Amino acid sequence: MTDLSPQLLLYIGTAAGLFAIGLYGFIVGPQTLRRILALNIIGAGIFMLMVVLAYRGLADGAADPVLQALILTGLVVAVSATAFALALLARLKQARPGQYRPEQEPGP
Amino acid sequence: MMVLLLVLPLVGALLMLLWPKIAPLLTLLTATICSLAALQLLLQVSEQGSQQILLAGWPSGLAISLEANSLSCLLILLTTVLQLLVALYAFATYRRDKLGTGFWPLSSLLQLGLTSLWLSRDLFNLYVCLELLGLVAVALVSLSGDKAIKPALNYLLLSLFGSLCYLLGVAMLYGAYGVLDISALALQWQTNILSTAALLLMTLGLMLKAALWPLHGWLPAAHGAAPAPVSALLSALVVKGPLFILCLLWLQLASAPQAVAIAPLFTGCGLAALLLGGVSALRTPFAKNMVAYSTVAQLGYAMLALGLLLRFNQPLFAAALWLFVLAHALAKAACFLAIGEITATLGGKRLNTLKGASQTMPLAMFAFAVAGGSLIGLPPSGGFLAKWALLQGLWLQGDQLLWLLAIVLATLLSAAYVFRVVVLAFDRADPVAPDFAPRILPQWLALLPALAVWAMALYSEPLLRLLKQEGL
Amino acid sequence: MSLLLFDATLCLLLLVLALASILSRQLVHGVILYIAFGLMMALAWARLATPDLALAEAAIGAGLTGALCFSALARQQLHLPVVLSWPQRLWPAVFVLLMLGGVLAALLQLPPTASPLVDVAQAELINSGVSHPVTAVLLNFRSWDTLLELVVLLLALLGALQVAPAAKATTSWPLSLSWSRLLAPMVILLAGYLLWAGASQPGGAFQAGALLAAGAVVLRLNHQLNWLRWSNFWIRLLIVSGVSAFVLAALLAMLLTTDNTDVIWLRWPPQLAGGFILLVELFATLAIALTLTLLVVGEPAAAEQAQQNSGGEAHD
Amino acid sequence: MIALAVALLLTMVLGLWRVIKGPALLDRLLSVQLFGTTGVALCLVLAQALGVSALRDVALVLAVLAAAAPAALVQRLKQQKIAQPPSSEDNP
Repeated sequence: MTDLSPQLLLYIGTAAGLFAIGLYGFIVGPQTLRRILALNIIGAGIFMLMVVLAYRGLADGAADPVLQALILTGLVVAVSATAFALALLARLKQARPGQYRPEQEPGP
Repeated sequence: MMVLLLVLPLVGALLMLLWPKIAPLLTLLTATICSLAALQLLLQVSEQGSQQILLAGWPSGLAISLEANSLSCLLILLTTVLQLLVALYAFATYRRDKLGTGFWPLSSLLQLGLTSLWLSRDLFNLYVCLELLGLVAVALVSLSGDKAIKPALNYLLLSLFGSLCYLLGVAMLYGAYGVLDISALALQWQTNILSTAALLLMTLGLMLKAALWPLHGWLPAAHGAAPAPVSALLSALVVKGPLFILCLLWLQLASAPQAVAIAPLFTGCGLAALLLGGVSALRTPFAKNMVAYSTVAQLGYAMLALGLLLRFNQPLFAAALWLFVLAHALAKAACFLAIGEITATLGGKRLNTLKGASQTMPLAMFAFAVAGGSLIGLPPSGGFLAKWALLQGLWLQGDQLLWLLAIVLATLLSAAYVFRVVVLAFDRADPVAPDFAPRILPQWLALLPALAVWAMALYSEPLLRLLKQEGL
Repeated sequence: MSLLLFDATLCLLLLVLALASILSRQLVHGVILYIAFGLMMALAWARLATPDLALAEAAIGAGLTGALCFSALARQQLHLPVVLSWPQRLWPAVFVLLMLGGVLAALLQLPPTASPLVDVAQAELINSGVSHPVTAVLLNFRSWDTLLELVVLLLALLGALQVAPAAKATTSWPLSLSWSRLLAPMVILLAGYLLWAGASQPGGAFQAGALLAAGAVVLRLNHQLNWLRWSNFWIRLLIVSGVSAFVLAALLAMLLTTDNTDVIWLRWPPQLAGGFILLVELFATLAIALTLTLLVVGEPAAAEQAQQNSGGEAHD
Repeated sequence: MIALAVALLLTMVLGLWRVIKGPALLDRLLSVQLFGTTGVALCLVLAQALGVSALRDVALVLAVLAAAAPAALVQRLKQQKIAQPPSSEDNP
């Protein structure tokens, strides 16, 4: 039903699988940090799909440079967003002392 | 001209980061110049037709293409003018409201993101613009400090998820057709599982980012928690960005069978947004959340118009769609600034703080009432124009009684939540005492967009002509 | 055949690590599994012969994400494992499986042909000023994307600095300190090499910047480089210079091409393109390195202030 | 050459067991380190097998940085003591 080589199919399947795993993690959570990880896994799946697409129909070893550049751009954007999300998360934990136990509290 | 509109806010933001002290003045300066440039561009385009540039001078397909048609120009003008207005408001109040110095460069970057989004016609470049817009919006929301962190984080995560869905759609389309330029893509478009799935994924992501019902859950908290000038920018402009891309996709790319198949989804979601969003606005006890829920409801009109446009392909619906966007942007900016000013002066977040506000702050209350009139759709406001175009389109299609009924119901709901505030404000028996003497200038600034939305009626002829011919 | 076996094992490892990272009961384990997953992704890029990505992923996945996640984890109180009831797990799973089915059905329709842009890009490569096609796309064909991407990175830093909680003072550890001092020159050397190599082979601004940042993060965690902070004007200037050098270069290029009739935004003059790109990349590398470093370690000034303010409590 | 790569990958599969099962946090961390070092070797082998010399640069970067994450972790562990989580499941 398709003309793609088995290797490409394997990687496309993996990419879709990573997307699905990330999606599940994003919906179920429950911790925010885990949802951020899940978003990164979704991103990894999408980038993998794009890499695999870059190899179709070209001579051995050649890859579509446009797609590779898009992935690099996407990667930077993903890292930036993740870092910002983590900073917000850190602030959230600090803003609600009820759920956060500061270091300074005297131990037992 | 296009380049100036893109470069100026960027350079301004960079300078503001280096020298934070001059940031407010610099923002006002760039916003003024950009407004003039946007006006000039609009005049140019309406005379000479749309302009297209291929960035960096490479052949079409390889280069990112920008296109300034009359709709894009109108939206750019709206963006820059609102930017200027909000900057003025922020300038007048930032000491009192303790708006962080971060506001100025961020708002300039917001302008950059929006302008490049309205101009871009490249799927991946639109993704980058979307991300830029999402991050800047979240950073602006988090200016409010501790109480805004949770809504901001929630907003960021959902917005990231939305962008990733969109990116997957882009990857699939590039995999299928090997181009990213929308016009080039439209030429080779085929109706098959692949293109449908890609469109649906992108739609999911964009609906999430535009807070279209039923994916609107994050909006009231985020817009409610943000500082007043930020809420005004977010509600008026930021949610319209993803909506614009959604329209680009379905109007320019999707084939007729796909468009007809998706139309019921959009109209259904639009109706649900109108009714349920209106009910939520009526029930919330907080003033700013009420205005935010009203955004959810009003976006329902745009969805409805989009769905009907896809279904019937009638240019009146395109005009209605963009008139709603313009009228809502102006009216909502006025509402948020007015409510923000009143709650700041009277010192409370709840709606009952507004009791007797017509006595203490008549100008701001007047601004809210005037903007509310446009939200309801009272003639001859911009909201009325939009609704009139919608009803006219429905009339031409004939036998659409059910739609008319739903629109009447939605109008009643919006009237209910607007009058709820107005009635409270005119209850002069025992007004809430202001924390400090009300200031005149910010109230005037809140009134300006409200007056502008009524002034839209004066230009209804050229507006309708522009929007009908463009319609994307 | 054995290559297929290799691929199958790699894919299996990736999926298992991702799944385990999502499903692990404790958050700490989830993070560790995610770091392992990042390493494995770098290997996957290597296997797929995309060294540009492998380099970026190695620097980010192995270096920065780990540090970022652990910083986040350290600030978070450990949750006891959360046990979800089965409907909480079942309905999302059903939804995800439906989605997966749809996406897979669509992906199987993908045509096996390459994009027409590949040939166009190949044909225009000689006019781009660089010989590595990915760099040509990033800094010439689609430079507007890259410029906006740098803005996004800057924006993330602005947002993060704005919400950054007062960081806690850390204590230095002699072994890790001397090790990081040993590491620093190697990192700088390697980053310079990657940047230079970017013109003709895989590598470039982002990879070099991420690598530098990873080195700087390790040093910062050991209380070196204390001048590296946003409040320092020169650092701010360098961070902003990534975008501003780009814009200035583009404006300069516009001035230089006035003899032509059409002046086009972001077009480099063909004979000078290589120089412009190198210039833009150089500043972008520095800016990326500083931005990523500050994103990971936060503003040190706050930490020291907090230390002074809470000095008394800290000794409890 | 590919067979060598497969063998290296299989050692990682063995490492996977420790990463997932633990039982102690240290076990998991050390196996991630193992992933890093094996990854360097794998990159070198792949560079030869696929004929992509730039993968050697990847190996170089991995070798320099594979220690960065654990360094960051150790640094944070010292301040937070997350090495001893409250549940008993993780103590050997």
